[in-house]
Amino acid sequence: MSQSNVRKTRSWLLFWRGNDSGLAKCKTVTFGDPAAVEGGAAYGVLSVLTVGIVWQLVAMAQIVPPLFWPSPGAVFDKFVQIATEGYKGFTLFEHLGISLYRVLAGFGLGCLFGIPVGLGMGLNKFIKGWMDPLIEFYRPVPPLAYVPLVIIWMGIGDGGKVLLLFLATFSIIVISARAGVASVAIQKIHAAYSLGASRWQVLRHVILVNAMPEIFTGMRVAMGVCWGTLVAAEMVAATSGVGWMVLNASRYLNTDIVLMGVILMGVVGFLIDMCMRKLEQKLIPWKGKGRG
Amino acid sequence: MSQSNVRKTRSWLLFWRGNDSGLAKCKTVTFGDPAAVEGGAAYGVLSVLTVGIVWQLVAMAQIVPPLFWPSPGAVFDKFVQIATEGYKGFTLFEHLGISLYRVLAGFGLGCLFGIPVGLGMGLNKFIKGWMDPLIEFYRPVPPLAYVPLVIIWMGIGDGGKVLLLFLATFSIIVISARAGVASVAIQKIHAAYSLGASRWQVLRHVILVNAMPEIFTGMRVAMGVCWGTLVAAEMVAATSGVGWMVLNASRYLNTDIVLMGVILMGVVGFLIDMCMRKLEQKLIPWKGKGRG
Amino acid sequence: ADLTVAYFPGWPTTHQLGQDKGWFEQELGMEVDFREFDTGAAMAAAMLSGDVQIAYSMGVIPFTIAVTQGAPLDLVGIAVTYSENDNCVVRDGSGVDTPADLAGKVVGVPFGTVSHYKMLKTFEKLDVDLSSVRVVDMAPPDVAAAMTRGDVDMGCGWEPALSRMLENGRLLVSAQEQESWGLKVFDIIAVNREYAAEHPDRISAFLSVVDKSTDYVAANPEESLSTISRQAGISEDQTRSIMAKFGFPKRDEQLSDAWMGRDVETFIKGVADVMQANGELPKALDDYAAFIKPEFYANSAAR
Amino acid sequence: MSELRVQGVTMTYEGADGQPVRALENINFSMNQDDIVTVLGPSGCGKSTLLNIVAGFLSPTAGRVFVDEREITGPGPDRGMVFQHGALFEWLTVGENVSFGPRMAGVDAATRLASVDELLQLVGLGGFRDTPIYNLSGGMQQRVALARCLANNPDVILMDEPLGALDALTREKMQTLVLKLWQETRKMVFLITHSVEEAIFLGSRLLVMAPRPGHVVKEFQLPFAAAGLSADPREIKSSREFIAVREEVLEMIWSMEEQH
Amino acid sequence: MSELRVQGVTMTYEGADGQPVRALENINFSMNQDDIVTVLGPSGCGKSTLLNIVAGFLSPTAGRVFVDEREITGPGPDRGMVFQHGALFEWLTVGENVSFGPRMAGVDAATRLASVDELLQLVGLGGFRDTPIYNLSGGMQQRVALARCLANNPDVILMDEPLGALDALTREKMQTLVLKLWQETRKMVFLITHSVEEAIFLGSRLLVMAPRPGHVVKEFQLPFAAAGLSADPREIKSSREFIAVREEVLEMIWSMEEQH
Ligand SMILES: Nc1ncnc2c1ncn2[C@@H]1O[C@H](COP(=O)(O)OP(=O)(O)OP(=O)(O)O)[C@@H](O)[C@H]1O
Ligand SMILES: Nc1ncnc2c1ncn2[C@@H]1O[C@H](COP(=O)(O)OP(=O)(O)OP(=O)(O)O)[C@@H](O)[C@H]1O
Ligand SMILES: [Mg+2]
Ligand SMILES: [Mg+2]
Repeated sequence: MSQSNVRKTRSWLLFWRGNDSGLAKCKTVTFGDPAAVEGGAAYGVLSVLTVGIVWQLVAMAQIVPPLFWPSPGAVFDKFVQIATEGYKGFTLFEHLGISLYRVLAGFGLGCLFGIPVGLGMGLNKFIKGWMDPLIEFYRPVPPLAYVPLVIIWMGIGDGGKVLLLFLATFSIIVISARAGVASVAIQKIHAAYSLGASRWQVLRHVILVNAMPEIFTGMRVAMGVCWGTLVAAEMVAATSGVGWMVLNASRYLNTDIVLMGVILMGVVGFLIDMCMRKLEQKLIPWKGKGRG
Repeated sequence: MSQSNVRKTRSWLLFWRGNDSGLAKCKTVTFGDPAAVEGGAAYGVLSVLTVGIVWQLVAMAQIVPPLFWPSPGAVFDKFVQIATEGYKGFTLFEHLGISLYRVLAGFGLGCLFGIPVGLGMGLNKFIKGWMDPLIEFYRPVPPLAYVPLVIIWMGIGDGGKVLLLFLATFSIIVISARAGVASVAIQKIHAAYSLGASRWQVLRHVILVNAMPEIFTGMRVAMGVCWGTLVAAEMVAATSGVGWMVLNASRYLNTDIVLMGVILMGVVGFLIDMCMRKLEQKLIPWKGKGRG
Repeated sequence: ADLTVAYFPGWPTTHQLGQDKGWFEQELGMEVDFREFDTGAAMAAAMLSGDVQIAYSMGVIPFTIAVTQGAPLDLVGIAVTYSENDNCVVRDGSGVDTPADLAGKVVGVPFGTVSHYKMLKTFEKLDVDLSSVRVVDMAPPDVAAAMTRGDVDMGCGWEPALSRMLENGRLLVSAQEQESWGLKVFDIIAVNREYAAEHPDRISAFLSVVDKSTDYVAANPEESLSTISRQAGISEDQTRSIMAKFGFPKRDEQLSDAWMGRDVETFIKGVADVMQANGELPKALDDYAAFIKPEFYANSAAR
Repeated sequence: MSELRVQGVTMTYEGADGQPVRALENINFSMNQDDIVTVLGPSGCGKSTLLNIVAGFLSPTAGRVFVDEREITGPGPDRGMVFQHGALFEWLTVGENVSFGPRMAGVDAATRLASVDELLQLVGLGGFRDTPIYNLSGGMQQRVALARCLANNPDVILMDEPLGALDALTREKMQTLVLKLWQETRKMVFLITHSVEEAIFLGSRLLVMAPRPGHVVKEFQLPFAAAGLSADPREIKSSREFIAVREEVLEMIWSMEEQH
Repeated sequence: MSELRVQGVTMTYEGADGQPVRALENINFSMNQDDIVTVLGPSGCGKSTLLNIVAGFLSPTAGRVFVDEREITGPGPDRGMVFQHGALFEWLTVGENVSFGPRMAGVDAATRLASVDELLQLVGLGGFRDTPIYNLSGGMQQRVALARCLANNPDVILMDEPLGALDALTREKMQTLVLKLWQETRKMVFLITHSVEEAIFLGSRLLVMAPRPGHVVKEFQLPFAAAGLSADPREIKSSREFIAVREEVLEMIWSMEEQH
């Protein structure tokens, strides 16, 4: 057995037991130590497997009709079928693409307007006072409640759907950009002015950059909310999109497609969040590393 | 003019100009100073007034039919009418009460299960590994996508509605409770053990209390999300509730009631958040005051 | 409640008189709860969960879909026939004068409903190529709103939204003409099979109250109108005009060949085949006779 | 008569790159009642590791630690801890922090109250029993930490840079308090510091440590702690003897330090 | 020849309860090229307020400040700042932090690069130009702060407890660096500190302040800064003259201090 082989086995074991470093072994206090719960991804594999098996067993036992409880196999078949043949005129890939396009459009517009407004609110008493009640008021309104109004006001094009997603993004981005401005250490501002920076340079090179971690956190939250609002948006007279697919399938009592759609949305939402995290690490490596 | 009179005028002025303390006057750097945007609530009054006036003017100009743009007066009349006569068998107050009951039930259950699970995930590698993928997966699924499944599985009672709100709450509370555990300074844990505390006492008197601020923040977020999910929940075969009222009114193209409902939900959502903030200040006065 | 009945909001039917007068409770000797539902699909889903035992005025299409998908439901009667209250409206100024003009236009219709089916059959009859129009899935109130804005050129749906659509549009094809093609439109009374098997007497009792209500409405039209309009949540004028175009067949007529005796089964089979052809359903059943149970209505007179 | 005995303690961590880090190598010493031992050494020489082993938070790779012949296997109320900061419970008042130990042990409220008042008097926080902890300055918080640890009546008090976060003037006052507590309670004290002056002034014995691997370079027996309360601290620190020791220690430390 | 002149500066804040807080009362002094002025005084005596006024962040209630006859009305590149911590831009590398001022002024990249390397050499951070700021220790970060402020070639360097967050050994090294920079660049330095030793060691002039209202109690002219680089710092600090001044200053400070 070669040296590298040993190491491999060992690191696999480490993964399994949750990467117990030498340290964990010498600690006497583990209950309450946050470091003690690191790792343990292997249990996750177990848990997913268990859920899958239980699901399949219940389906096989036929306790409930497949209409209520489609088997994992049936759901997977639907996935393959819709991925290859499509659903109501669009392939699964196209449905996903259309939904992603809407989410990205609403999200992009929300960022485009939200960041300047948030920065303005963080920097200027007048803008803050003016915008504050409007945002505070519309923020807690459920997006779904707008749907009837959005149809009346925006019609049935992609405009209405994007508006809904825009509204969902906007307030979150505004609030995070504003918090980002508020979080700037006054010493940084003072230092920049003392180094000869103009107001515009302070805004561009200190305030905006300093607010980036907060803005990015807001963007991650907003992206999640957007994805959660997608189904509501696609209630608005859509003919495509994964959200619409789920709603439409439910009209035809295609529980397997509904379940497939739900799982798909979960997986895609999870992947989006992962990408955003990676992006964050790449774009904002200094996050959480400032000293006050 | 008496002394106290002078002071009153002065503090009113302060409010108007945004509570310029003596300090603000002597600062030369205001652009970029987060303290410089404090106050300015008076502009908020202005902004609300402006919005109201523009709304009324557009309505009066009859540019768009009232179906699209009911006047503020019409919306207010509806409010009074529904508050006194009720809507479809329930007064406005009852609709609100039913909605609040559902939100509180879902929210309460979410906290009841979410806090122990979150604490468990923060303390135990096994629980963490097991629950993590399940929560990460269901979290990004839009609640609306569940609605068809919830009807089939839970029926049309309040159970389905509460389940939806529970799901919305649960993941948020779990994640915040877990973060709360992770945020405990290891010195506190060590100190507690050194003072002779047992595991259970450490959990109860240190870990749980220490996680309270984070849990409470999670609760505030969850409450907001619950309120935002209410309309989706009340799509499930409801006959009452503000969310249902909005949906139902939209079926009859009663735009004024829809708008009234939207405004009402905004206001109530805002009030709930205010109460939660007050409660937080009262229950967790030490929030943000630890020294690492 | 001991018994929960699903119904459509804004849909003025005679049973609402019995509902208002408490006849159902009296006759069945138990609490009867009436629940509003948006769509027949939602009714079917709720019946699957077991919380709803009877659906009054479920659309034929959702019923067909549900049973084809394996839902244990049965058809026990016809609730209401309404060829004129469910139709397609062409917007004024849309430039559609003849069916051929529909090519490239936008049509709003609630998918998986009678309106949808009717539209498909009408297109078939008028030789409109389905792929040449853009069909959008929308609830009727949304269709009405979108037509006001000019977003859709033709909209299909039922009352009360249909009246709204007609305010700035006209019918594509009259109901009489559609009926002459054999295109019936009706809502049914569906029951949860398991429940009906356990309590056949309750179903029959329920049906007898429906007929009693229909009789009362015929005898006291003005009084009934105001009661029903209140129950349905629409104005008396609307109620009057909608109900004028409704038909409420009673027991003997229902049991005849025109309905449950023969035609309903043929009709449902036809619906299922069309939907299969359009890819709305994976596979139509060979025979729908098993889902039609006239015996409950037949027994209702014995009471 | 209490005694703390560290016997052949060795500690090897697994470093980030998998290489072993020899944080401590064969440490031996013992201390008795009346000893106040200070530990001085450059960053990374294993001071905190040693203290954590004595406290029972870490079990050493080799070697054993005894308190009065009981072997240490985990934390316990016989060894009180004072950290640099962050170990007070900010959700409790000053009094509740101090009585935390007795409360966990099930002591009744009245008894607790009496001892809390006494302890607060001792550390000079007479009127602050019901003040929230977060309203105190850093120096006052460290007084609370001392009182809290005394409330359990431990055999040894272990302190890891207890005064490291205080400003110079507060720090001088707190040094006097530490000496006072040591002399009045006659407990063993084990105190880690970065300040050469503090180590010499407070220690009846001073251990100077060096890194790679962590070991004790030299032990000093010093007279200043015993005299600290009777004479003026500033006079002691300016005395020829004090400065001589300081020079010697600084010389040792500078020769070890080769980092930024 | 640069000159900084503070003329009758008075500062009154509005306190939380609406009562005026007299932070500074009629402060007068001036400093010239070659002066390194240190300021010592108990917490709350107005040290930071004075520095903020000189920096131009606050305008005084009364009085004026001049640099070379130009009256100060706001911050500017003629007065460089070094804060205790938190003023570096953590999103920039060491080199980018140092060249921030020149970049804002529009200096081209090549020129910037050359001066950055020179400055980093000066503060002893030769190879760290492309290191992210957050990977440096506290002491190294303060070196960057010094270099950043020098890059603008200011007339005065203003420092508010620049070494307050460092551990004792690092602090000693940084004191030597401050003296070296002062002597090599011949800039005016105005430095606030809490450490009596540091104030005496670094100041060619030392202002001792007292609170309520903030005022200068006494000014010392000291020889240690000038000698600091040539002789061994520890020898200077142990010298009889140094200890004498220290005793005098400590006496003054202890008599003012009546808080915890
Ligand atoms: N958890 C750990 N895992 C790996 N190595 C560690 C760990 N903790 C400490 N070390 C290493 O052990 C050595 C001793 O660390 P320790 O914290 O005891 O030093 P210290 O003397 O307390 O330093 P300081 O004065 O900075 O507090 C160092 O080289 C450190 O890098
Ligand atoms: N923004 C402010 N508003 C009101 N009072 C203030 C403000 N800033 C400082 N003060 C008061 O002015 C006085 C001087 O404060 P300053 O910060 O200048 O003291 P300092 O000598 O720098 O103290 P330290 O050594 O703690 O830094 C104090 O009494 C302080 O409470
Ligand atoms: Mg240490
Ligand atoms: Mg200060």
